[in-house]
Amino acid sequence: MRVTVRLFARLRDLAGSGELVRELEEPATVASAWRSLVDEYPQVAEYERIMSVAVNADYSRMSAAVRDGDEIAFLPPVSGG
Amino acid sequence: MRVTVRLFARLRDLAGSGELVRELEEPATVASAWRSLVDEYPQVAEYERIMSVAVNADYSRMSAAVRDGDEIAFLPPVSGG
Amino acid sequence: MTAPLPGRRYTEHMAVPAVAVTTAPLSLEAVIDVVSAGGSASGAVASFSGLVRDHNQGRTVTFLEYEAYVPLAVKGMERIVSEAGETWPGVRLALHHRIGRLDPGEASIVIAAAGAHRADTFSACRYAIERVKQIVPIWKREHFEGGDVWLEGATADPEDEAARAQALRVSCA
Amino acid sequence: MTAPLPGRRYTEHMAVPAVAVTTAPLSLEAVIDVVSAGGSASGAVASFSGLVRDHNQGRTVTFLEYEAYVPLAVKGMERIVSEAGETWPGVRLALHHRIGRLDPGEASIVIAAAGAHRADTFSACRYAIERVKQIVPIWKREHFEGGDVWLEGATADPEDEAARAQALRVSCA
Repeated sequence: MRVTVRLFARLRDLAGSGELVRELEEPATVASAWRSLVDEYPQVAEYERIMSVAVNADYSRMSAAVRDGDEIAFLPPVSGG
Repeated sequence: MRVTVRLFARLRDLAGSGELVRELEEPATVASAWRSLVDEYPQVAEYERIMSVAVNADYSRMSAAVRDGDEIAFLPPVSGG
Repeated sequence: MTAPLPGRRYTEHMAVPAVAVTTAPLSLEAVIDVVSAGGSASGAVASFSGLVRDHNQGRTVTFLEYEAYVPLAVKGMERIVSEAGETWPGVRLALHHRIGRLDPGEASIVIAAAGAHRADTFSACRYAIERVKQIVPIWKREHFEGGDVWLEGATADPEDEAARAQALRVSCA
Repeated sequence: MTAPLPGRRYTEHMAVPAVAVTTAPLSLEAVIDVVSAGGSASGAVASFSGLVRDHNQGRTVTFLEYEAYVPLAVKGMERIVSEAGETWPGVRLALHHRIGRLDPGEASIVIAAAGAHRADTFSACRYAIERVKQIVPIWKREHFEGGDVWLEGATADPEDEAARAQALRVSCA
């Protein structure tokens, strides 16, 4: 299955891209996508404990199942306003 | 001595005028002007305990001395904003 | 305070003052401009407009009539600016009060507070409207369907520390 | 959200929405108009502008760069409007956040809250800015003399009741 991974702010800078496509083995979770990301970009690992995650533009959890075509977003601590 | 008395809002309506000239015997206080007013317009007496007073556009007290030419204002409870 | 020219907004013909009592329509933008002048050190501007409601206490309001003892009202508003400056150093405050006849929906007061941080600007803005209702000699007569009545709130006493403490409390200070 | 046309304010070509994330310059008047629509039942409008400061933590700021996960940011702002409506029934709230490059002095966010009574409007307006900083996926990169840095604040979690309680507390609710 194939998912789109969206990265923002410093997390995007660390990975060098704001949008990546990942191939994941089924069944997959948000955590599967994250592990795949950390394998390729170890420097993003520091965000694991402080980031939020979203699936298809809704807040979600690392344990949530993902399906083919889903958009998974990893979000650093926010600083809007 | 002669002072100008300014009245506002309902106090003005009760006296029928927003600006009166009163002749007071020396030495006079704000209270002297007020008593002179109550003598002529007894219906204003209800404001004695709830009004504020000013002399020459500064907050003052009933016991404050007034001089010839002063402007004395009697102010109902305020309702601005 | 200079009286506005008839038919023109007061902002068209004078430098906008930090405090004003005027018969002209108010502009929230004008007080925001006053507190924003002088650069980009401010990160926050809190602002407030008080509007004439079309209903009050079950009555249908047709219009309000505001009256002021203008020289003392201006002094009272200047005092509020000064109190806010002492309480929240670095916060700039401006407030304009309208008098005369106001229809429902029109602004009777506009207030703006600018500063480095939002907490102080919210507090100063809220403090200003509370203090106006406590110490500024302005009165409103409500005209409603079937009559009219002078509204009366607080006995004005700028030295009443209990009233000031109450204004600080509701300002989340 | 419809993308604004280049070179035009978003208010010129669309009905103004209660929430928006846009690259166009913000208008406080626009959000005030949104919450004021629908008559003269409101007696109070509290409003807030967040501005880019020219200094932060001792650094001279040259500009800020805001980035958003737009669809989730809009949902987060809609959630804030909904939370405010539940907390302060009858209060109407609107907020617009700008993204892209912002120079010192420019507004990054504008918020307005209208209602019958001032206390609720101040609280709702303050609550909105606190919640934006907690749950809306927007980030700013500060460009200063000598470098740049992504600023990071709260871990966004709309279900975090402790964060919501904190926002209510500072809102004087």
